[in-house]
Amino acid sequence: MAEFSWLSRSPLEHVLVVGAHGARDVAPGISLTEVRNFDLIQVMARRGKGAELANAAKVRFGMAAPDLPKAVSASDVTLIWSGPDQFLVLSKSGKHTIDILSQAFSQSASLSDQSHARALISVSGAKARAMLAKLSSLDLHPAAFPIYAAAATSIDHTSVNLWRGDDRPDGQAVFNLLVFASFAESLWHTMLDSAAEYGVDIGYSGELG
Amino acid sequence: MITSQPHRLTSGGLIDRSLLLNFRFDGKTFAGFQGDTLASALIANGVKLVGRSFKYHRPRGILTAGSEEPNALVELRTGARREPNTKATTAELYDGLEAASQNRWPSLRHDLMAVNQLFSPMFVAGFYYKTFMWPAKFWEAVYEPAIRRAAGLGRAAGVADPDHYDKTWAHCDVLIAGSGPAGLAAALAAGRSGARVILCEDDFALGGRLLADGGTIDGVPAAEWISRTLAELASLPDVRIMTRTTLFGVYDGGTYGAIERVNDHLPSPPEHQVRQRLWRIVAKRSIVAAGAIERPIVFAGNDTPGVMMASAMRSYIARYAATPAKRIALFTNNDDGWRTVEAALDAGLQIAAVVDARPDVSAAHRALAAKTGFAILNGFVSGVDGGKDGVRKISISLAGGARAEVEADGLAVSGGWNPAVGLTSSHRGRPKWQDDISAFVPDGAPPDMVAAGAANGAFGLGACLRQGFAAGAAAAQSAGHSGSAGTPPVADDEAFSLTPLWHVAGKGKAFVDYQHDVTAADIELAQREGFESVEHLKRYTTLGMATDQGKTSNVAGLAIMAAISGKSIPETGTTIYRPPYVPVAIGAFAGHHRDENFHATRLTPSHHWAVEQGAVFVDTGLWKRAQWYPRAGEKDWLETVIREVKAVRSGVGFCDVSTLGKIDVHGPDAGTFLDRVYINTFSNLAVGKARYGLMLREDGMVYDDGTTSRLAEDHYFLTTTTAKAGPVMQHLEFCRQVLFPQFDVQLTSVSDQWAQFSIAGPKTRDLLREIVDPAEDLSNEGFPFMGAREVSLRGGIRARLFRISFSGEMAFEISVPARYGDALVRNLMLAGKQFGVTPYGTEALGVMRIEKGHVAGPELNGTTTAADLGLGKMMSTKKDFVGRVMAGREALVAPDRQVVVGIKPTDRARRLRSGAHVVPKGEIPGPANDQGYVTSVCFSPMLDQWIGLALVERGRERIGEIVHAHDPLRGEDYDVELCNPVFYDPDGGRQRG
Amino acid sequence: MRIVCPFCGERELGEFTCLGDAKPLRPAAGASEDEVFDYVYLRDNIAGEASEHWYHGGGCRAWLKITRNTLTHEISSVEPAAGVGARQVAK
Amino acid sequence: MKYSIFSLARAAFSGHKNWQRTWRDASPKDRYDVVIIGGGGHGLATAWFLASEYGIRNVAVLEKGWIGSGNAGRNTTIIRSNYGLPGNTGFYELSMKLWERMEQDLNYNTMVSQRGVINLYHSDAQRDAYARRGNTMRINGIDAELLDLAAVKKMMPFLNFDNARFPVQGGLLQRRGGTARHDAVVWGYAHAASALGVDIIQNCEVTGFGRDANGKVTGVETSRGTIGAGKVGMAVAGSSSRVAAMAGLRLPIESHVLQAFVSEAIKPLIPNVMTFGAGHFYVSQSDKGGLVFGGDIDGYNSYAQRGNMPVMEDVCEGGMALMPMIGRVRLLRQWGGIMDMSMDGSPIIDKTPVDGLYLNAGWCYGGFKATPGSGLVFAHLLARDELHKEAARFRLDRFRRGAVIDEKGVGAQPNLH
Repeated sequence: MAEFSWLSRSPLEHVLVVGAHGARDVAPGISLTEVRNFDLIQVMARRGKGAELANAAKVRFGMAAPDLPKAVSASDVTLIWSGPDQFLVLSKSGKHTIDILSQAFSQSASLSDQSHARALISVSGAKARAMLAKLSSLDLHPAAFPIYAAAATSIDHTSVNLWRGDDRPDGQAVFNLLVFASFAESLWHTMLDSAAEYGVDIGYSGELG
Repeated sequence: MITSQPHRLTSGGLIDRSLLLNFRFDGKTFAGFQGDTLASALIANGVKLVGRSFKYHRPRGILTAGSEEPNALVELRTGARREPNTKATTAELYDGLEAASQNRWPSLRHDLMAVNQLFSPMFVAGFYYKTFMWPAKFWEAVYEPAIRRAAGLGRAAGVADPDHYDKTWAHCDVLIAGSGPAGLAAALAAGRSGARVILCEDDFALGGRLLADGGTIDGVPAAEWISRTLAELASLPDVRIMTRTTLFGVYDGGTYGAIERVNDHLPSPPEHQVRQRLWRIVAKRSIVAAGAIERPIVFAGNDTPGVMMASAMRSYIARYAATPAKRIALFTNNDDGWRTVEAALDAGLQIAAVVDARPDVSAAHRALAAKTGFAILNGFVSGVDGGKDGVRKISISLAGGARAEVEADGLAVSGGWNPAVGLTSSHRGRPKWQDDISAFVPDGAPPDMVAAGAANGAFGLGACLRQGFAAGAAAAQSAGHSGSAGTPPVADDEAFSLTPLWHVAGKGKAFVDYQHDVTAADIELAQREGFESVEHLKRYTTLGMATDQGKTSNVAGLAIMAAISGKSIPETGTTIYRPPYVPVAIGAFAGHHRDENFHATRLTPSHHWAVEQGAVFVDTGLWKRAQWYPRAGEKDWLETVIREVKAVRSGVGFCDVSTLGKIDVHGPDAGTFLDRVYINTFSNLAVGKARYGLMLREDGMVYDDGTTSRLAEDHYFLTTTTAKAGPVMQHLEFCRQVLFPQFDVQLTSVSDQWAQFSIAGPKTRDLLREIVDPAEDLSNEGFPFMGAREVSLRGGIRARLFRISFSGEMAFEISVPARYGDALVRNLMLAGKQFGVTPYGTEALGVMRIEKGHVAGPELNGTTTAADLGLGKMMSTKKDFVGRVMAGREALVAPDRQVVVGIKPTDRARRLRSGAHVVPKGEIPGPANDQGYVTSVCFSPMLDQWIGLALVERGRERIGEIVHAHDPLRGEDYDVELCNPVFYDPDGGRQRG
Repeated sequence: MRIVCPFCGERELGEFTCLGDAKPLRPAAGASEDEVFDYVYLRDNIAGEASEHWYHGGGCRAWLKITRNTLTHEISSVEPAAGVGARQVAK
Repeated sequence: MKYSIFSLARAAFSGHKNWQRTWRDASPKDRYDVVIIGGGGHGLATAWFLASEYGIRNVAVLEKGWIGSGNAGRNTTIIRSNYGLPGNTGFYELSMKLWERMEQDLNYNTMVSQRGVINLYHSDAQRDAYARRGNTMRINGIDAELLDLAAVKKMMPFLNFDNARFPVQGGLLQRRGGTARHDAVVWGYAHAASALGVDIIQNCEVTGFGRDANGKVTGVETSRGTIGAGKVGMAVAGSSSRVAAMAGLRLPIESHVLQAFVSEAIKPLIPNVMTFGAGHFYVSQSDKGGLVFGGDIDGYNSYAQRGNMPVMEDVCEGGMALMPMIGRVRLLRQWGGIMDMSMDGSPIIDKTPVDGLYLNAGWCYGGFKATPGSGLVFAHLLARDELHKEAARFRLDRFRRGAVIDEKGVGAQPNLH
């Protein structure tokens, strides 16, 4: 009997090249980092069960799930608003998998595993807003899109979830993007093209930070 | 190196004399300075003749100093970067610039096409509508090609644009167009108030008319005020000043279009940079401070090189230190024109005379004339002597009726100013007439837009500052910023008096639209022929339709029309103003989306594995799908596909079907909900089972099909076709949220979560047993046909298995979380080696579905009913579902509809082709007996012949009938037999086995 | 055009798809062919303020009922469809 | 006055002082046999055919603005008869044949230019669909050729054959298709109809219908007074629903905005009319040199006659994807027209349930090419009270019966046609 290995392969694995990209005569204005392993569960309230879901979420995560376009974080989980009566649960190390959450929300919500359906990319750097403006029609000005703001939106005609995490230690804003896995490689090219003039530093991490 | 610039002043101007730039025009080398435009550099070099007109090929010189330029159009750059119709007046000079004149042959000075002038008595407005009609065939063969060659201006490169473009977004509270006194004052007020401000300036320098006209603001020279103001604006956190950026359009909801010429001032963009960038700016308020455009006066010979707008002439003198002429005459009807006299005198140039149409020239101007020693002639310029080399002499009709002549090598003309109403009128708002300046001023502007300064008809410097500042403060306030705007800048207001003058009647061609060669006589002719409406006038004479968009000609044209038809100018009205305000490169609107980036590309999880296998891919929507997997030695695709099909039907193969749309349908009412969207029933589907479903549009036609499985009591997993994945999701959400809000059901697209493969062939179970956990029962009893459930794979991965078959073979579809898709396909290859497992592509998939008579895209073409597809019996009569009622309309249930049927050629060696039509055997094909067409064909390896599906009138009643396939496009005619569409294993034993 | 999604806030036109007139209501089961025909095919096609179905497919996937002036493109109200639910952002 | 090179030369000697009005400036009479609402191409063509073919000359054409101010004056001037469904194919070919003789019929140069229309295909499925359509054309006696890649390359070497996202594989060519000068078509019909006695009345807006006790239409109320009519024909694409509503009718039509674009004039670059099969873009080059191009409708109901940026970008993206040589060519003007989008994408030419009122509507964005054909069949209907045989399927009740003519196969959703 053959030995099977089940290597998990990120949708960006083929195309992501660690290191510098684009203009070299300037300090890199953009950092692009892919996060490779995460659990991502879509949670949608059953009809009229919004309040029940909110309670269950509070019990499960120790914080209220966002009911407005925001992300909320605890040490091991980020809840990202993704639409009316729905949010995404982003976590690592198997703490909030579909099986576990299905138990927790069995009465109040419908869940779908999206852990493999998305690629997770974070964009930061002095030129992050300038680059994202080429892709996103949202106003990402600090006053309009503060830390933990979230949006279900489109870039390059493709649906994404975009939210701002904590700033980098150097004070630069960090924008996180969940993009559809099948579009990831194509969007990656588009992002590199948009970022090239600013100089890009490309990397990835195995786990959520 | 060329250094001589004979028409350059030795001092002054906003040019950098330390940066000498060489450039070529029509092959000749010249020099200019940093800060020049191509036009100012040509002027500095004494070049007067720069172009030829559209129709008559008349010699033309530079008329203006801005984007309203009708004459000085050049082909800029060479090779793939050649840009036709580039306005020399806005093209920034750079070292090595190459430009060529256009629309002339063989050369600008000796243009043989100028022969057209001989025929000009016939080439009047609209002459072409009255001739070239005989013989009928001659239009395309003779006349039109000749007209097309003669028309047009510059030549496009004809090869792919090598430069890149991008598009971006910006957001602000207050958007300002123009950086003249009004624009800068607006930015100051809005910025100080705390608003987010974006100011766009077309020019590469900030200041607008201040750059040429100067003045005193807040007690300091304009230049100093500009730099102070810019320093203050730079200190404000949310003020962005964009030069080389033109606001060109206003769209709904406060969205504006602007074009930034990022690198047009360089020979080519630096690496990683774009040539131009399209901005989509979302602004709460906008202020148009785009200034005004000086208007010509229409008189005979007004197109002679050396005749120039007065403001342009002083721009060249004061801003660029370039002298268009040494001895200048001015023809004006207003005070502003006189400023050119002052600028010329300041530069040490001679004034030949001032022809002022007004009897009452101011005392100050009279004193200036007396002091300097030039004459003021009350009258009109009625003719110009000169030609290619410029103006020599000017004829004047004096007010008293006498005539005069003045020698001059340049004639400055000022007919007054037209506020730039293009942006404020871009929502079809019509500007209103303002008598004191005899000009149209903005009215009916789009919501949240105001005009200020000259763009609003305020021509004095003080007024521009006041209006701009007030507009900026008000805009910031209404956008929610209540900070203090501080003190407004102050300046005096110049006198501005004007006596309207549009047209000096007389002999000789008097041009209204220079570029399109529309004369005053053409307008008279149009009126005579009934083209009195300004829109008819425009269309009949082409007035205002040239690349300058009528910026210098429209108002004059309608004023002349008004005079002829005895109406006032406001009664005559304006044409509709259409965006863009300046012409914009098409490449900029496309941005990144060209070539392979035109649309995004979607890849399945096994894509890179398939690339390694040498697969040939086919575009299916945005997806790249493996079409077939050629092997060395195979002579063509058909051989490959036949191998793949045979391998499946005799052994086992697999195909990536991850592109199918996949939707989780959750909730207690999921089944009832599906009953509404499918024609068949799903609420009674057992958990662990799959069912084929068909959905209709509300008009009763088939919309999509796919299998849906019930994975839990409250969880269905629905699949759609690849093509309809997005639309079906939208449709289902519409059903959920709008049509049937009473149901407790939730929908989530999980298309990208699952890598899904169809594994098919008699050895499917053998292969699956290799990779599925041995504890899972895959026997016919343990996992019957149409079973669906989760299983464990060896190694601990969980997968879903669906016992469904598109190929007609014993088959399963297996799905694993997408990041394991690559591993799964490699493991299938590994595990399947002993069974000769064969990856197959969409082509083999298609062959097998045709062999099985399964309908797909070509049959689900949006005009077929369930019954047409042979699936009418699936339609439940016991429930409401989308499309049910309309599907019952008489024409949709008519007995003579075209329905799906199989076809086989009577000659087994014959190849079939889709798109052939079906007519009864023995009849001559015609509209009356056109009974259908072939939808899908393939070579069937199992039947060893071509087979197909067709939609044929009453097809199912005619099985066995020989009909005729008629394919005139490909010159083929042959007989085919109508047959059962299920060609292979009609009992379905194989898939159940 | 900019549309203020009740859930997402103001968004660009490109994120939305217009389906058309929201006034016709789908007849209940058992309606006659004439009634359904009217619903599917006939339109007031108003020149002025009209009620329309729009889909925020490029965002939160909510179906919206939008009152929009077809002469000016001005939007005067945006409401979620009956089956959306959930809290809306402040307007 | 007869137009010809000779009359033009003669006029030149008199300084063109003797030209007459192209059409008479008529004032409304009390009553006409037929009143046509809408002074666009279709309305004027209908009047000309009524006068010239059916001998009905007591006809008025009422135009609320200036003639040709609707879609006749803002389209991309394409003529073709490459339709694939029964009902459309024969009708558009009838129209094409009328284009081919229009200049001689009207003594007006409408610049009908049969430079060829090619629809490019980028996939096997698209090729098969075009093969079906091309064969329909051939069966109806219409020219059609299916070109392979090599033939397309030869004809249009400037397309992107190197790195296209959706490479061109071939095309369906109708050589007899092409363009015509849109305004000239309006003026030509006005000129010829006026000469036969038709009154063309501009600045005359219809505000209501006169009806008798039985509900029959007896005339129209207008901004220039009441005008009696034996029959009233509507040819007001873009305003069909509004005018029909005055007679109490609801139509299977929505109004949508279609944008069109023209570039600066350049020397000849594009020889024919092309449609991109993998995006929304079609283009031709006018005799004056501008690239005239367009794409899809904006997608929302509109009477505003202007569109928005997403579609403008989409169209230019299509253009650059197909032929990246146009990157540096500048877009000069953009405009929007109101399209009568019908529920199946095909027109309606029929009597209405209101006695005496006749409807010509629902042309979607394809009305220009239909101008002469529409004029003839509508005149036939008005004159004879029967459907012309080539327009027999354009019935108003076809939606109710399910006999739709849906070339795109997208159903009762106008913004998808």
